[in-house]
Amino acid sequence: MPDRRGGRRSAILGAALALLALPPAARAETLLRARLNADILSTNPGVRRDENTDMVLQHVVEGLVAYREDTSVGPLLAERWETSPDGRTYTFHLRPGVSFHNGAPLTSAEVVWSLRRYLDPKTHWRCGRELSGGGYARVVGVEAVDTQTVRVVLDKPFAGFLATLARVDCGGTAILHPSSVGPDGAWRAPVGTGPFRIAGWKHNQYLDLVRFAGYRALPGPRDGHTGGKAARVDRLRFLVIPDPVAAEAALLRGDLDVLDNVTPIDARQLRKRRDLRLDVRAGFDVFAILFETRDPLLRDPRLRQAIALTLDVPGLTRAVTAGMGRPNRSVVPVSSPFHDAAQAQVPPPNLAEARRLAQAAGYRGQPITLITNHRYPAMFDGAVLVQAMAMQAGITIRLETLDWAAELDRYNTGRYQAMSFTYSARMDPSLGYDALTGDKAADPRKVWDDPQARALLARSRATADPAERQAAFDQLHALFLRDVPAIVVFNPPRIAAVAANVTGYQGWAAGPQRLWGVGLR
Amino acid sequence: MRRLSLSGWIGVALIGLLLATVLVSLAWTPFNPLAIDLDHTFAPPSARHWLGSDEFGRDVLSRAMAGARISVGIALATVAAAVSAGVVLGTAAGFLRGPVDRVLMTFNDALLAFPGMLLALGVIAVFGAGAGSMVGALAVAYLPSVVRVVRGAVLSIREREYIEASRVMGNSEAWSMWRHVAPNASPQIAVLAASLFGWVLLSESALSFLGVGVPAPAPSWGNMLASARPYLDTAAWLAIAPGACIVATLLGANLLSDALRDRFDPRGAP
Amino acid sequence: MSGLLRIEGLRLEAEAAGRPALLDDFSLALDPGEFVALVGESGSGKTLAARTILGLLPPGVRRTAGQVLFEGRDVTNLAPGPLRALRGGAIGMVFQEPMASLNPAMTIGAQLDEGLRLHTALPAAARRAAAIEMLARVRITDPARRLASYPHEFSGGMRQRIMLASVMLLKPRLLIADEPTTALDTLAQREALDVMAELAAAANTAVILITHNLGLVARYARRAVVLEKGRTVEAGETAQVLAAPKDPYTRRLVASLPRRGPARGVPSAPALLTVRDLRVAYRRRDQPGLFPALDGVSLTVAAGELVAVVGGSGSGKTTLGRAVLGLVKEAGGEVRFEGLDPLALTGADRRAFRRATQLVFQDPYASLDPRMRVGEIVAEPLRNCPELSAAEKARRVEAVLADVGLEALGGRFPHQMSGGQRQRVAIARAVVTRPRFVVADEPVSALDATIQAQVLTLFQTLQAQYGFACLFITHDLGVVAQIADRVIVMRDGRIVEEGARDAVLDHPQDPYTRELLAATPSLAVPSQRTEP
Amino acid sequence: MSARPGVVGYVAKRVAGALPTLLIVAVLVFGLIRMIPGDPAQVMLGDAGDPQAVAALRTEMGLDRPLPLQFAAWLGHALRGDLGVSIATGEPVLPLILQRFQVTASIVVSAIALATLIAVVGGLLAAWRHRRGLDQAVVGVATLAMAVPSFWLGLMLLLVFGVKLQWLPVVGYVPLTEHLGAGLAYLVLPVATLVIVESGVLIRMMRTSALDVLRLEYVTHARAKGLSEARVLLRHVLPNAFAPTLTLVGLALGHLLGGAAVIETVFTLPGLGRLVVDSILARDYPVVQGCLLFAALAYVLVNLAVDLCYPLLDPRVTVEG
Repeated sequence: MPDRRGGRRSAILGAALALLALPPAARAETLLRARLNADILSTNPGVRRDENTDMVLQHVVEGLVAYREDTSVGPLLAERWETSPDGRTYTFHLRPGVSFHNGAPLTSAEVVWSLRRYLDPKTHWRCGRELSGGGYARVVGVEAVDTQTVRVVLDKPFAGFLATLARVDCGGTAILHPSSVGPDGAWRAPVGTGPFRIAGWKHNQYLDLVRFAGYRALPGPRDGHTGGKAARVDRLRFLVIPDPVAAEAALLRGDLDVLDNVTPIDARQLRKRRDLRLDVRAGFDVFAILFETRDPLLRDPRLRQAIALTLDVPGLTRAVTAGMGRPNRSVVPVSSPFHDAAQAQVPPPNLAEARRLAQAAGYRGQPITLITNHRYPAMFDGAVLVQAMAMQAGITIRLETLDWAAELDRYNTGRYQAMSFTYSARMDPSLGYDALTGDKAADPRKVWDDPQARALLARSRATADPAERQAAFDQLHALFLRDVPAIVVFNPPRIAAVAANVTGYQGWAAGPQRLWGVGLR
Repeated sequence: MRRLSLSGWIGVALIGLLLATVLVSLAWTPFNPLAIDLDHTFAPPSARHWLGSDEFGRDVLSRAMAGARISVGIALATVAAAVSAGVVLGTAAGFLRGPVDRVLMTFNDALLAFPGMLLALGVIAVFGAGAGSMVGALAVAYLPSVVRVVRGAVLSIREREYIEASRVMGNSEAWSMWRHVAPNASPQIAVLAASLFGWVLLSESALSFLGVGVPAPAPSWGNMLASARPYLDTAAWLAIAPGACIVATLLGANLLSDALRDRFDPRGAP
Repeated sequence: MSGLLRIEGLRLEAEAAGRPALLDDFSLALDPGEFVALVGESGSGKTLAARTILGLLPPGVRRTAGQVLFEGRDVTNLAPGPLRALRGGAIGMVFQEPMASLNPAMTIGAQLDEGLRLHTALPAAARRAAAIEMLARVRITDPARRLASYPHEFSGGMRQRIMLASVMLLKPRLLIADEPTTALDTLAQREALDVMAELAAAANTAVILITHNLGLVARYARRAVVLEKGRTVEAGETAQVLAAPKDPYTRRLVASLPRRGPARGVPSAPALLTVRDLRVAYRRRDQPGLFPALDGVSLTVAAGELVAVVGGSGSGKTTLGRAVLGLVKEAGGEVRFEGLDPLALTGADRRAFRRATQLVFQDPYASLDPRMRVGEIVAEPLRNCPELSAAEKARRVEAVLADVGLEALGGRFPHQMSGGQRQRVAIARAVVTRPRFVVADEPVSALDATIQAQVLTLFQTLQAQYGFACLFITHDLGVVAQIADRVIVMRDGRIVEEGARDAVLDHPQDPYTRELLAATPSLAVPSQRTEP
Repeated sequence: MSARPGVVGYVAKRVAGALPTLLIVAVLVFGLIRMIPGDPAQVMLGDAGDPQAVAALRTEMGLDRPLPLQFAAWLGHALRGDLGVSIATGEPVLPLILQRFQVTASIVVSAIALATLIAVVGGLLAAWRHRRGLDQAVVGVATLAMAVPSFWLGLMLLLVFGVKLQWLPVVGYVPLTEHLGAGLAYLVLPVATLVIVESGVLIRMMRTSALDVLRLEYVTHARAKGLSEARVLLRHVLPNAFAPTLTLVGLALGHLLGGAAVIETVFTLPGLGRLVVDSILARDYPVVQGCLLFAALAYVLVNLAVDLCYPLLDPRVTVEG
């Protein structure tokens, strides 16, 4: 979009965002403005939450462990930990010198209180089920060993325990000061240990965080959600701007400093601007065409292979993501450390072979309905291109555009032939495969109901040894390409646009915007 | 019969052009409107692509032609459905009067009080996007207005003296309805149908613009416009062509309905 | 010559080419205080001639020759400003349709005030006083209070007098009255014109009365100008023009006035229709309770007899006509046609009753289905005659069309015919089933004089030919005189007088009948006019 | 004009008479939205929500109770003015609607008012100059305006005035109450779009009825009184010719107040129409139900207001009739 002149319009947008109603900030105060596409649901981490809530609260509260940049789990409030030989007992040693926003030091008492609160069903913690009877393992005990040591006991070994604690949608299992809740247990406000604390929340307009002077960052460089989390600005403001176009306009006028989640289409325009910098990462989301393998027509893997063979995967990726996405045929995202050479191969289209396979499968031009939606342009455009590419090999695909909720309903009930879909980011390839793989009869969401795949998936989960896991993923990938229960096409890019005077912004493939370590010139 | 005015001729010409385009598009379009060409995206209008190409390299002219087919088909089917149902219900209300009328009209008023666009949106959400549910949704959205007009026409014609004359002759109400009310209401209904064609076309494109219209990849003018929106400043031709098609068609429909109004009035234009 | 108005050689043409001139070589001279009538039927150009004086020609009409001098000034070339000063101030105009000549959205006070404020410098209080005084002079009771009323709260006659008041308030030197009373009943017409003549005389205002009613000309105008199709065919002293018309058209016009024929010796026949104590009440919006339209009416009509029902607007005569045909469901009392109650009939009896009775409406345009051809319209009642074959029906239709003088016009639509022809179609439709009883509701009052005479004659002929009995509803005693055997006079829903035609017309018993008779214009020129 | 004694009673009667209409609307809304597949629990949990989690959330939201019970509870609260809280955001629905309604209303009301003004002036002038150049020009422009889809016109205006000329902001919204000048700048394009789109039909209606009135004798009478053409048009033609246009104005206003979803989408305005569309997509039942009920009520009230205006234009019409 062309340059815009003048401060008048900036003033206008300032008013638009209701800034004029605020008390003027002190002259020396630095203010960084970022966008929320919807207001956060609550300040209660891991309980009443959505992605926005998770993202904002990552700046306010911290857990014992968290994800590192490479999606492995690293220490945060826990300095280190030991696992018992039977894999059931975890002993966490707290990092000394950490204090809560209210000045109280972090001790094992708060950790025990926090974990027990989460495990209480009345709390409705998002990940309560995972760590109770219904999940992988049950927490049978949480106790303080001394003021700096906490012990957690599981009923059976669970390799994913730490990863679960680190999960962003679990609120990072944040350690809170008990004054976060009232005497009746009702939620008040988070008293955490993060670099920022909440200073003001005007519903549907903005949310203000201010620097927590007493913050003690985990030493070291910025690393995922773990290290180098120091605040570099005095005040961090999240403006609620639902409309993406309005948000983009705000950025162009200088009323926003950071705009995360830019669509590739918009990024095409923003790329030309000299007062902006784009931060593009190959994300952990997975775009795929899902098949219902019990469908009378699509149950034959040769037809599914045929469709896969019609796809010009790089071309499709380029068109849908404006050249910013990474073609990828593997369930393992390109940014994952497990994405090795075996995963990286992208077979070229082969229309003749596709025709032959379809023919062999007894396909005679019957229409295949591909469900898509208008909410997410990438899913829609991807479906349109898949339709057009399959047409070239004589395979008739009919698009059915539903709204997102209706498509999700079909996804959850398995009522479709084919579906254009994007899996949200899953840090661990096991979780990625887990989203796809399983017993269709028990869980209709699963697209890949194959005993061999399930065995391999179990193997990848049971061990913590990277080499062993890598082998399992490579085998899974080979099997996946042969069976084609779904066609993974690309990992959508994670694009942020930041103003030129913003320093230290670093996007992260695995997560939304992180505004610690970000300053203003 | 009166001769058509200049504007009437323009209306006939525009609608004629539209129908001709529809017929041609059944047999031939410059390119396959669905065929992508990822190496030639965003081509400005040229000798190869007269109206340019879109974000996937599809030919805009071919898509506009195919869009005419879809838009016109949906509009015609909707008008037929809304008018035939509306005539039955409106006549029943105006003819039977009394409780039937009251119940029908209360229900009708409720539908009228419903924003038509949102009603259509709801119906489409229930039945899924598709030509069929689009026709159903728009027919339901416009039905209340048709019922209103037809009922109004029936009630007003009922009060004319020639209906009383028919009564004096001993004719039954049904005969009066059939022989006097229906022919005298039919011009109004024809004019209504012509305007309705325009409105439906407009609503169809608006719904497609909102993203709940004709299912992709089939082009309709509305969804062409919707997908052109992000490229407004770099590829304006993508928005101009389908918009111009809608304007020309609506103009044609409106002028035609004006001409019909003049022509059907046996007393001639005022 | 100190003439007030001189029109010389005026020619008006339609803008569309190829049409004959609407008005050709029209000249007229008028002295102050003089009363002239402009006589002619629709399309004669009389209204256009008058409107030229005020520069109020409708769009599409152009003056192509002649001039109009008002007090020596040519008004056809005036600039808008001076022309507006002339309008209303020096020249006033009263229009035909009292329902449409007052703005329904303004109080009459505001409308009276508009002209005064524009043309005089009077203060508001004085204007109000003048308006009240003028309303009183046009016989509006309680004028001060009624200034705040809206036009729809007055009757047609009152509205026309209010129009007069608003025009005469400014004491114009010339008053143009364009068919001011055509839509009024006889009594209201008399009252309005009397008031007009009185006010004009008092203010020494010259009057141009445009009318097609020769009776009015005879009563009010000193001079008359007769127009036919844009040409002046005769002009002169009223008495002379009417008593000894020279032009054939004037002669025809004079001859078309209804005149009393010899009383028919109607043989005493059995009663076809008997009505006893008929009552009909309506709920009216502006009044609480029920408004009685018919209040205990009893009458009989014998076979073959023509009974005229006379009365002013609102006398209930139209309701009576509808009620005896069983078209008013809310009727109380007793109606018997050949001994049967029309409202109680069903099935074949009902169809037989419908065949035996017919109705002719006042407005032939509204009563004919515009989308049917004349032949279909006339054939439609024969649906109830199953004993006739299709060929017989066709023959019957043809014969009836011939009877009404419309041979060969069966293929036309109503809008392709003149008003007189349309009324003939309506009459043909009424008689095609050979009914024994016809209700004719003011069938000629919407027609021009010469056409009216023709249609009346036709109606008489057909009645003689087919022998149906008839209830003939009219407000025109002249028409009654021409055709009725018996007369019923109605007022406010009751019968005030009833009797044989000559008895009622010559020896009226009821004061209302006498008033009606006095108000009915005749060609007898009043003596005070002949000797000014 | 002073209020007539029957007006209050009439309004009460009309509002009461609209209750069945509103009830039918409520039932329709409730039934329709529940027929749409998918529910808010699924939307909130996305692809990560397993069936048990969805079911648990549904229970928490009260969506697993029988529909008639849910409807009765909702209706009971609605009658007391409580439209519930948004499932997605937990905000109370009524304040949310009112906040969004301010946006829609400020645009729609100013656009319709302007369009009416244009229609009155244009229609009167065209009728006054019947079949002359001015008339033909006005009719031509009005017919063209009727043929332009609002969303396309909006896009084209954005392209010209926002993107190319950069005179006006492209997206966003400032409430007028917060900053008058800035607020106006954001209103210009959406209002202009609506004015153009809505004025076409109004101009033509005004012209037609003005032509009818101009043929009547009292207009000739007014001229014969010597009144100026301006006064004839304004005092005698306008009041008597305005009623049919007013009816159309009422219909347009009634429908647009319920949400101008399309125009709000084009100009990214946080209005009521967008709220409904977004809520339908998110299956935010309380918001959808509240909005549509509100829209129907707005429609009924606007039309009632129009009915109450008729007696001001034409004293022959009484409100009791």
